[in-house]
Parts: sequence; C-alpha cells; structure tokens
Amino acid sequence: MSKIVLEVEGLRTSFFTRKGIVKAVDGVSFFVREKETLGIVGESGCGKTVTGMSIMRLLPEPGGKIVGGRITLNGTSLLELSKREMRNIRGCMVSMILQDPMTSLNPVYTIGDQIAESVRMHQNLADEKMITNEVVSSLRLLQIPSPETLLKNYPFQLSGGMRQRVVGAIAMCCKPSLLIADEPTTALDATIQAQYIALFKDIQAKTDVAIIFITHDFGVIADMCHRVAVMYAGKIVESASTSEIFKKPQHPYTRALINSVPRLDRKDDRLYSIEGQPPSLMHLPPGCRFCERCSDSLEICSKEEPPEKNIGNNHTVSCWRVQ
Amino acid sequence: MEYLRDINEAKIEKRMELRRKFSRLMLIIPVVILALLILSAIFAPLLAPYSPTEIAMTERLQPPSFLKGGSPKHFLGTDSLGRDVFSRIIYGARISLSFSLIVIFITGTVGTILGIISGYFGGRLDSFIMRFTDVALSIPAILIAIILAVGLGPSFKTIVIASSILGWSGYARVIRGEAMRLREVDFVAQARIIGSSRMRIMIKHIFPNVINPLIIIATMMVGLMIIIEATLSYLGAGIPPPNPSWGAMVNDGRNYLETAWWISFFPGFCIGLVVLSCNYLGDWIRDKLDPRLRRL
Amino acid sequence: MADILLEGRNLTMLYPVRRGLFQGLIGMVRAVDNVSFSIERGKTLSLVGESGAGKTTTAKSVLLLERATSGSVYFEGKDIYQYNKDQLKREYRPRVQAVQQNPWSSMNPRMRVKDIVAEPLVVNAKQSKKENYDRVVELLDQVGLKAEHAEHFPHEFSGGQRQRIAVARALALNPSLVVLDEPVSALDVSIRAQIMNLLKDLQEAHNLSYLVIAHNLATVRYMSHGVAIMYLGQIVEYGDTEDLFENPLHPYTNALISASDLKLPEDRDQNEKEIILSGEMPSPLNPPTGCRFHTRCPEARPECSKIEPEMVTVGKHQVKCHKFV
Amino acid sequence: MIRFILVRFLQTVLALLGVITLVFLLVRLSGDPALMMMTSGSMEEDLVRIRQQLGLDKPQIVQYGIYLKGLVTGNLGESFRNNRPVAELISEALPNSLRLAVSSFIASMIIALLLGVLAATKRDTIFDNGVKMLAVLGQAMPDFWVGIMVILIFSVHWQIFPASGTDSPKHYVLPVAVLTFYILPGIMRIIRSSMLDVLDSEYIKLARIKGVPEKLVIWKHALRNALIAPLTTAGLILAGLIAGVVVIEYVFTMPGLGSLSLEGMALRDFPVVQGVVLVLSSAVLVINFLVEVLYAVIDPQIRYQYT
Repeated sequence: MSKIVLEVEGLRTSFFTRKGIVKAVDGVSFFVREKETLGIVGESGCGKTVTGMSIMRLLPEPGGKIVGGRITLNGTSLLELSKREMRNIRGCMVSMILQDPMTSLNPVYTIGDQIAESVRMHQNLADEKMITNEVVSSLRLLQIPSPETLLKNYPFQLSGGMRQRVVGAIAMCCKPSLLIADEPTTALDATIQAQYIALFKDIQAKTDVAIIFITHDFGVIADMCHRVAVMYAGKIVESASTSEIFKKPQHPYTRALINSVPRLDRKDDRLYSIEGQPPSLMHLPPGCRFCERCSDSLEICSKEEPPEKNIGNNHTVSCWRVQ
Repeated sequence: MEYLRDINEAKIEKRMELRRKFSRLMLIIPVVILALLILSAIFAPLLAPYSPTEIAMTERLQPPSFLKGGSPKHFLGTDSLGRDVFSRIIYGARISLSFSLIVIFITGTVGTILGIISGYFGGRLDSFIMRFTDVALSIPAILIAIILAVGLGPSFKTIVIASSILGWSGYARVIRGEAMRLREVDFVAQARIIGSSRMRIMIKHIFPNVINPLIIIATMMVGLMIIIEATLSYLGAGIPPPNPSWGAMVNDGRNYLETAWWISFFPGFCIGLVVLSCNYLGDWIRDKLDPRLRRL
Repeated sequence: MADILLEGRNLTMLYPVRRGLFQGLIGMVRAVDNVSFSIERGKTLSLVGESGAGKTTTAKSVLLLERATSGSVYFEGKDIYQYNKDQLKREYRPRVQAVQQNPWSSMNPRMRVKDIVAEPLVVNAKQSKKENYDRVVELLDQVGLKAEHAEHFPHEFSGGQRQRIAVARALALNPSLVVLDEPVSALDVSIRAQIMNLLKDLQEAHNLSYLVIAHNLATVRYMSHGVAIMYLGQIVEYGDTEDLFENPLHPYTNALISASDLKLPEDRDQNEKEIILSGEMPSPLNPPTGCRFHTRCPEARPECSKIEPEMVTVGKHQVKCHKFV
Repeated sequence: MIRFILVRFLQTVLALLGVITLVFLLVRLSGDPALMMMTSGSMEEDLVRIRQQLGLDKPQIVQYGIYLKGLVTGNLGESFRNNRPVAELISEALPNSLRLAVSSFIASMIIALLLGVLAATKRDTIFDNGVKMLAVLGQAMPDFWVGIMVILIFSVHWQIFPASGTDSPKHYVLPVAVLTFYILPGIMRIIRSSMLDVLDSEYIKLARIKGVPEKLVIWKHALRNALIAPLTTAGLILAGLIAGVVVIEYVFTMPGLGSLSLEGMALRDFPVVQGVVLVLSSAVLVINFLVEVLYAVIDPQIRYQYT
C-alpha cells in the first residue's frame, strides 16, 4: 500500500449566520493515498465543497468555522499551523481547482503572470528565465498547445476548456502532493469533460499526486475515481472502492441515487425516484438524516443516528439496516 | 496559532439574538424622528408657538431658553428679525417634505418609464437614452438651478424644475439595468411563448420586478432631496425670504455667528438628523428588499 | 404513415456579428445550418449536442422567439411562417408551449402560483376567473401538487416543485407540443428522476409531443423516441433512439456516447477504448470547410476537409459522414 | 485603443453640443434676457435697443447660430454688471476653484481608498462599522452647515484658521477639509462595496488557494478589479465635487467660479452665469472622457474589444 497523504478525522465545520448555525459538515472522516483518487459525491448542499474548503482552511469569513476534528497532510496537522505556515503549504503541497473556469481567473492579469506568481512564491528560483521555464512546463503538463504564445493572453481570450486547463496548470505548477478538484468538469461540455478527465489520469500517472474529486456526477466517478465517499446532509453515509459502490451499494441513499440516474447502455422503462427533499442543515432531525426519504426505514432510524460500520474491504456504511 | 477553535454554540446563538434585538431597537429612533417630521409638516399651525414670518424687532437675537440669559418664551431662540427659530423649523419641515415628495414623484415616474423602455427595447434607442443619462448624471442640479434662478427668480417652482430636469437620470440608469437583466430572464421568454404582447410584458412582468429598486432609490432620494432644497435655498436660488426654509435659515445666521450661533445651528442640525434617519431607514429597506443593490 | 405533428424544413439561422463602437459587421454566424427534423404526434424528439451546437436556437425558431433566416416550420402540414400575427396567436402559439431549464428564473417572482399557471389562459382564452382557477387546481393535481399551493409564491418551493409548476403552466392551454429545454439539468440528481417520470406520464395521458433539448445522452435515451445529434449548427446523425444508440454511426456520436456512458474502467472490453476527441468545437463564425467535424474527427480522411458530406440513410437512421456515402 | 479613444471623443463632442443647447434653451425658457437688463428708468426704446444688441430680435435658430459661433471663438459675451468679458472673469476665478477642487479630490481619493479597502477586508468589525458611521454622517450633514460650524469653531472660537479668502495656503485648510468630508462618503462606499464583491469572487479564492499573502490578494489581485466600479460612477462623483465647490466657495467667501456664478445669479447677470455653467459642464464631459480612457487601460477586455 502506498502512503497516506491526507487524513481527515471527525471534521466538523459550521457556519454562524444571522439566522442560526448551519452544520455544513458534521463529523466526516476519510483518507487519500498517493496516486489515488477519492471521489466525494453528493447533492448540492451536502457539504462536499465545504469539506474541500476546510482542508484548504479557506472558509468564507466571517461565519465559516471549523469546530472540531483533525486534518493531517503528510504528517502535518493543518489545523495547528499558523496562518503563514498554512499559506506556504497552500498552492504548494495542497492545491485546488474550482468549478467555474469562466470566473476563476483574474481578468486583469495575463495567463503567464498568474502562473508565474505561484511559481515565484513557492519555489526559490532566482532567475526570471527559470520561472518562465517552470510556467511553460506546467502548461505542457496540462497539454496546452503552444504554451509560449499563451503566456501573454488574458483569460477572456480563451475558451472555457482552455481556461480550466490554465487553472489546472496553476494548481500543478508547484507539484502538490494533494489536489482537491471541486466539480472541475461540471461547467464543461461532454467531450471536453472527457478530455479533462483523461488529462488528469495522465497527470496522476506522471506525478503521484493524490486527488480528491468532488462531484455530483456518477459518470465522472466511474471514470476517474478509485474510491468513493457518498455524502448526505453533512455526513459520509457510505464509502468504498468505486466498483463496490456501483456493484454492491449498501446504503439506501447510495442505492437510490445510482438507480435514479438514467443509463446510456440500457433502455429503462421507469426510473427509480427519491421523493422529498434533503433536511435543512439548520434544523437536523435527531435520527438518521435520510430517514424521512428512505423507503425501508426502521423505527430506530428516526430516533438514533446510525453508527458507521465497516463491512470489510474498507467498505463503511452508516445505516441501521446493515448488519 | 490554531485554526481550530473551541466554540460554544449556545453562547454564539445568544450573542446573535442580542444583536438582532439591538438592530430592531436602533430602528425605532429614525422612525420616531421621521414621524415627528411628518407630523410637524402636517400640523405646523397647531404645533408652532409663533408665526414663522412675523417680525418682532424687540425680540431679536434672543438665545434659546435652555441657555444662560435665554428667553423662556423662545425654546430655540430668535433670529435677527426676532422670529422664533423653533416655529420656523416646524414650518420648514413642510417645505422640505413637500419639495422632496414632489421631485421624487416627477423624477421617479419619468426615470422609470425611460429606464424600462431603454432596457427592454435595447439597441440604438437604448444607447441614445443611456448616453443622455450619463451626461445628465454628471451635471449638478445646482448649476441648472442657478441658471433658472437668473430668469425665473428664486422660488419653489424654480428649484422643483431645476431638480427634475436632470434628476430622472439616477432612476433611469438603475431601472434600465434591471429591465435589461429581466428581459433576458426566462420568465419573459416564457411570456412571449404564451403569446403576451410587449405592453403586457412591460406592465405585468418587468414593472412589478423593478418596484423594489424603485422604492429603494426613492427612499434614498428623500434625504438627498432635503439636502438639495436646503442647499439651493441657502445659496439664494431656492425658497425666497421670508419663507422658512431650513437652508435659508442657516444662511440668515451667517452674519451672526459670533453673537447668535443658534440661528444657523439648529436648522442645520435638523437637516442632519432628518437626513440621517431617512438614509438609515433607506438602508434598512434596501437590505430587506434587495441586498443586491448595495452599490447604489 | 406516421402522424407528423411538426416539421422543421431546411432551417437556417444567421446572426450578424458586430464589433466595436461603430458596430461594424464582421461576419455572420451560422448558428443553425440547413436543419430538418420532424416530430410525430405523442412522441419525443431530442436535439442533442454541446453548447454552441445550435440546439437552443433551433428550438427558438419553433417557439417563434426568433424566426429562421430561411427554411420553414410546418405544423400539422401547414407552413406557420406564412401565418399572419392573428393566425399565429389563434392557431399556433397556444398549441406549442415550453418548459425552460432553470426553474428559478422561469417564473415571475411577483406572481402567485395560481396567476403563473393561469397566465396562458388569461392571455389566450377569454374565461371567467372561476373557470381559470378551477383549471389551475386541475393542472396542479396533474403535476402532483396540491390545490393550496396555488396561493403561494414561487420562492416558497424547491427546484423540483417549481419545475412541476412550470410543467403545469405549459399544459394549461392543452398544447400538442411542448418544448422542453434541458428540463432536468438544473435540478439535483435525486430530483431529476421524479420530473422525468412525471413528463413521461403526462405524455401518455395527453398524447403530447415533446421536443427535448439536452446535452445528457442518458437522459435522452430514457426520454425520447427519436434523436438528432447536432454539431456546429448541423444535424450529423438522426433517427430512432434505440437504433441510434445500439448502432451509432457518426464518429461524433460515438465520441459523445463514449464520453457520457457510466462504465467502470474494469468493465470495459479490451478493445473498447474510450474515445477522447482532441481540440474544441471551432467557432461558428468561421466553420471549417468540408465536413464540420473533420478538425476533431479521429477517422478523418482527405476528402473530409474539402467536400461537405450529404445526409444518407443507413438502416433505420440518417447520418452525415463520408464513411457512409 | 486609438479607435476607442476616437469614438469616445466624438461622442463627447456630441454631448457637449447637447449641453450647450440645453443651456441655450434654459436661458430662453426662463425669460427674456433683455427684460432682465432693464432698470427702473429704462424706456421702451431701450428694450428694443438691447434686444437688437443681443440679437434677440432675430429668429431663435439664427440666435442659436450666433451663440454657437461666439462659443467657438471663445467669446462668452460681456458681463452686464461691469461690461468685462466673461471669459476674462472666468479665467481669473478658475485657479482658485481648481486649487480647491483638485486638492479636495486627491485627499478624499486617498482616504477613501485606504478606508474603503480596509473596511471591506475587515467586514463587520468595529473598524468597518466606524467607517460606515463616518460615511453615513458625511452624507447626512449638509456641507454648507458643516462649513459654518467649522468656521464657528476654528475661526470664531479658537481663531486658528481664517474664515474667508484665498490669500495663503492656510486659507485653504478649512474649505478643503469640509469639501473632502463632503465627497468622501460616496467614493468610500463605492470602493468598499465593489471591493466586497471582488473579494467574494472565484479568482480571489484561487489567489488564496495559490497561497498568495493576504496583503497581495487585496492590493494586487482585488484592488485593480475593484477600481472599475468607482470609475463607472466617476460622473456622479464629479457632479458632487462641482456642487461642493460652488457651495464651499460661497460659505468661505472665496473668489472662484462658484462665487462668480452666485453673484451673477443674485444680480441677474445672465452672460456670466451662462459662461460659468458652460465651462463647468464642459469640464465634466472632458473629465468623463478621460476617465473612460483610464477605464480602458485598467480593463484589458475593453482594450481588446476595439482592436
């Protein structure tokens, strides 16, 4: 087994708003190994993005706060670092790609400037030429055609797919050991999305980077991830290797989610549909959070939260039905 | 330093509750001030102890009653012609309030109509109206008032015209932006699919959705209009003497600063207080209705 | 002979591109280029493609939000582009309605649900308020909402419920055709199935025709009877859904299918490799000569860059590719 | 870029023509200038003579032409009061007004930038609330009253600064301070709120993800984008500045353009008033044009749109 890059234990993150406390992430644990991709899948508002931002320690201020847990990256406990130490790690040891390529680049600086800034900050390179070399090689890594000419372009001159590659180059230019990708392909077209995923598989093969892939799309998970954690209302309800999740899903939510997605390789007559809405994170129910929408809930489900059970093969489930 | 913080949720909840209570409390003060303003404007003859214009040379330059040597008959003292400052301030509320309401009504109506037309139709008509608006926005009403005052002489009518001639531009710009945004919103396309006419779309779908920004600008304009009226009257382009405009009263006291500062002080203080209340309430209304428009 | 409800014949839509302050004309975008399709009564046709493929523009020409530059739309055999304003208002508009992608922006936030759903009736049919209200309640029931929802405002509903309201509004005038523009893509994964099932039920109950705009092939396969794959303003493959997905012909269709199927790498056959297209869709301002797909096509041949392929019929569907000429 | 400047320049000229016409119409609308010049002892034939002198007996359109021709040759007419050319009066008064306006503008710009940016980065803290309070007060208190109160305290009571005149830099301290306080809140609010918008954007998130120090995030990544919004409202700021100059000159009895026009108003000296208004509104338009050029320099997208 290769070494563990990131370990998150019992992470709890809340937002303190005027209307009340939103428990966006409520006791989440997982780990990622070198050269491994972990998918975090869930619907909007389930806490998957907040988990990513918590690892980066970039929660929206004021209001967003980590209230419990540990985050360990390459043996360093991130929550105990000073602001300056954390800043040196950010963009260097751990990096992140955001969802919308159209807005995530600064419109008034050139592509070259924006990548070079990262290089300059985290690598001790004396000479401008060496910096440019680094920038160009990171653009090459992202398979951007004719990188030298691209350096002087502004973001608005590029297509969405190209911009997302530039964002990727910024993330990869300091050779991070962990990359958090927050729905990086959602805003892209299908064929461009396929390109981007193939690209990242290629990069992972070349660089050993561990990737956390945050998404709501099972197609992307199947293509890209080795292991999957399914989140629902601030908790991980099930986690296992990708093929286990697809072939032997245990949690009723996972099952329902997979069955409700139409398939391209077969003709469905009727889709399985989950009725109702996820609970409000401000007023969580006492028992299992999926209980209200679950088609085979037990009496205990509405009263007590189910504990996490390991059913072998690193497959964990939180459900009273699973023994 | 640790990023992880031990947080007592109950304590935070309690603090937030206190904050909510405090901000509700803070709202009462401006509401009371504005209520007083409106009441004194309506019931001025009943509330004012003296006539606002009657000259009493024997009573001139009396200090306010609460100062040493002050006349007990005149709460805020008297001016150089012996008129009661307090009574004049009460009557001044009438002028301030009626001026701002009239101008806001005129400019709001014109600005909304132009804004909706410009934003909804777009194209050349829009760029024409908007260039016009930009120019109008950058020419201060004071200049127009000065020109008009040369010809028409200073009067209530003069400053109403001067403030209205270009005053619609602020509304037009914002409303046009909103209308333009709304034109692209799906429910307008949906209305067209259903078969609605342009007129129906503008009245039924665009207009109700620009009411919020309209209310927001209008409330913010109340304070501004009070200041404009006062400024123009102060400069001599507005309400002619002996009528009690707050701005003109400040000017009356200009030559008596060393001996009778209260003549200038109280009317100006009044303007500040009223405008402060208007703006505070305006901000509150804006945050309630549409926080997006913070930038206005 | 199939019962054809609506037919688009050789639709072409050009947009002038102007730049700079003088608004000088710098070219024409061929957003839709010679597109023909037909929709049978009670059936669903899907237009599939990536952004910029021209599918939304095509739908706009059907909804008459914009008129095609050339070509025409036939409804029940009659050319509606020949209709005058009055005829359109009486005979066409009420019968072709739409559900839009984003349920958060497709409703006037200032109107109550009852007014939103009743608006098509108010604009088109002269009925009493009472009649309208009864119809609204009936419609809400059909889409799985309750009568008391009629008094609420849109912001009180979740995305899924709003999309139900949008469907109710689209059905108010008993249309024959409903254009569904990405009807589920703005919704959360767990809500999508509800809406897709609802749409299918309503189709059966009212013998509705659907024109679906979509980019997700799996959704399309579940929803539709016929598919048109679009690329850069043209239909490149067109035919019966089952046939097309079982036996895709055009290289672009193959690439799209490969990019969107849900398959674990371990389940792929040895010889079944994922197709990754190179490059991006060219600008419609300057489309490539010959076959528009040749710049990205893994199977391009020399003639592809020179001669534009004709649409040919292969088996049960049509394809526009030199491989089959 | 050159095309952009050229087109905007042409539009400015057109707008200028519009303003000139507006002033012309306002003067005609507001009454007969000849009547205004009449004194109590004037005769009917004086009226006719003055009308002829001013060209008022000709059709409106011809009058408009004469008026335009005068403007092009720099002839703004003569003052009724002392028969001196208006252009001369203006050029005497202009430097005083410019000194007042420019120094207040620079002062308020610097303070607004500092306070606005800091308030945005320290959102909802005591500092931010203090800045907001300052802005609210500055917007609520009428500038002429603040001026008078300042005179009361600093000139009458403590006698530190003179209350009127323009003789020495010391004379400018109070007027500049009051004018700065008057225009500051508007600029500060715009900078603060546009800074808040920018700080919420994805590219700022990305800069932080890159590990950029907070200082650089704010002053390098955010500020340049945040400056675009205040630039688009430059017209409004300018209008405030000019209105402020007129008022402050009057309060502190400084011989500038504002005082000139107000005296003209009081004496119904319409050529002087017309001249000052024309000069000030043309200044507004020209500065607006320069701001747009600056805007193009900051925002590369605009620069590229016109190449």
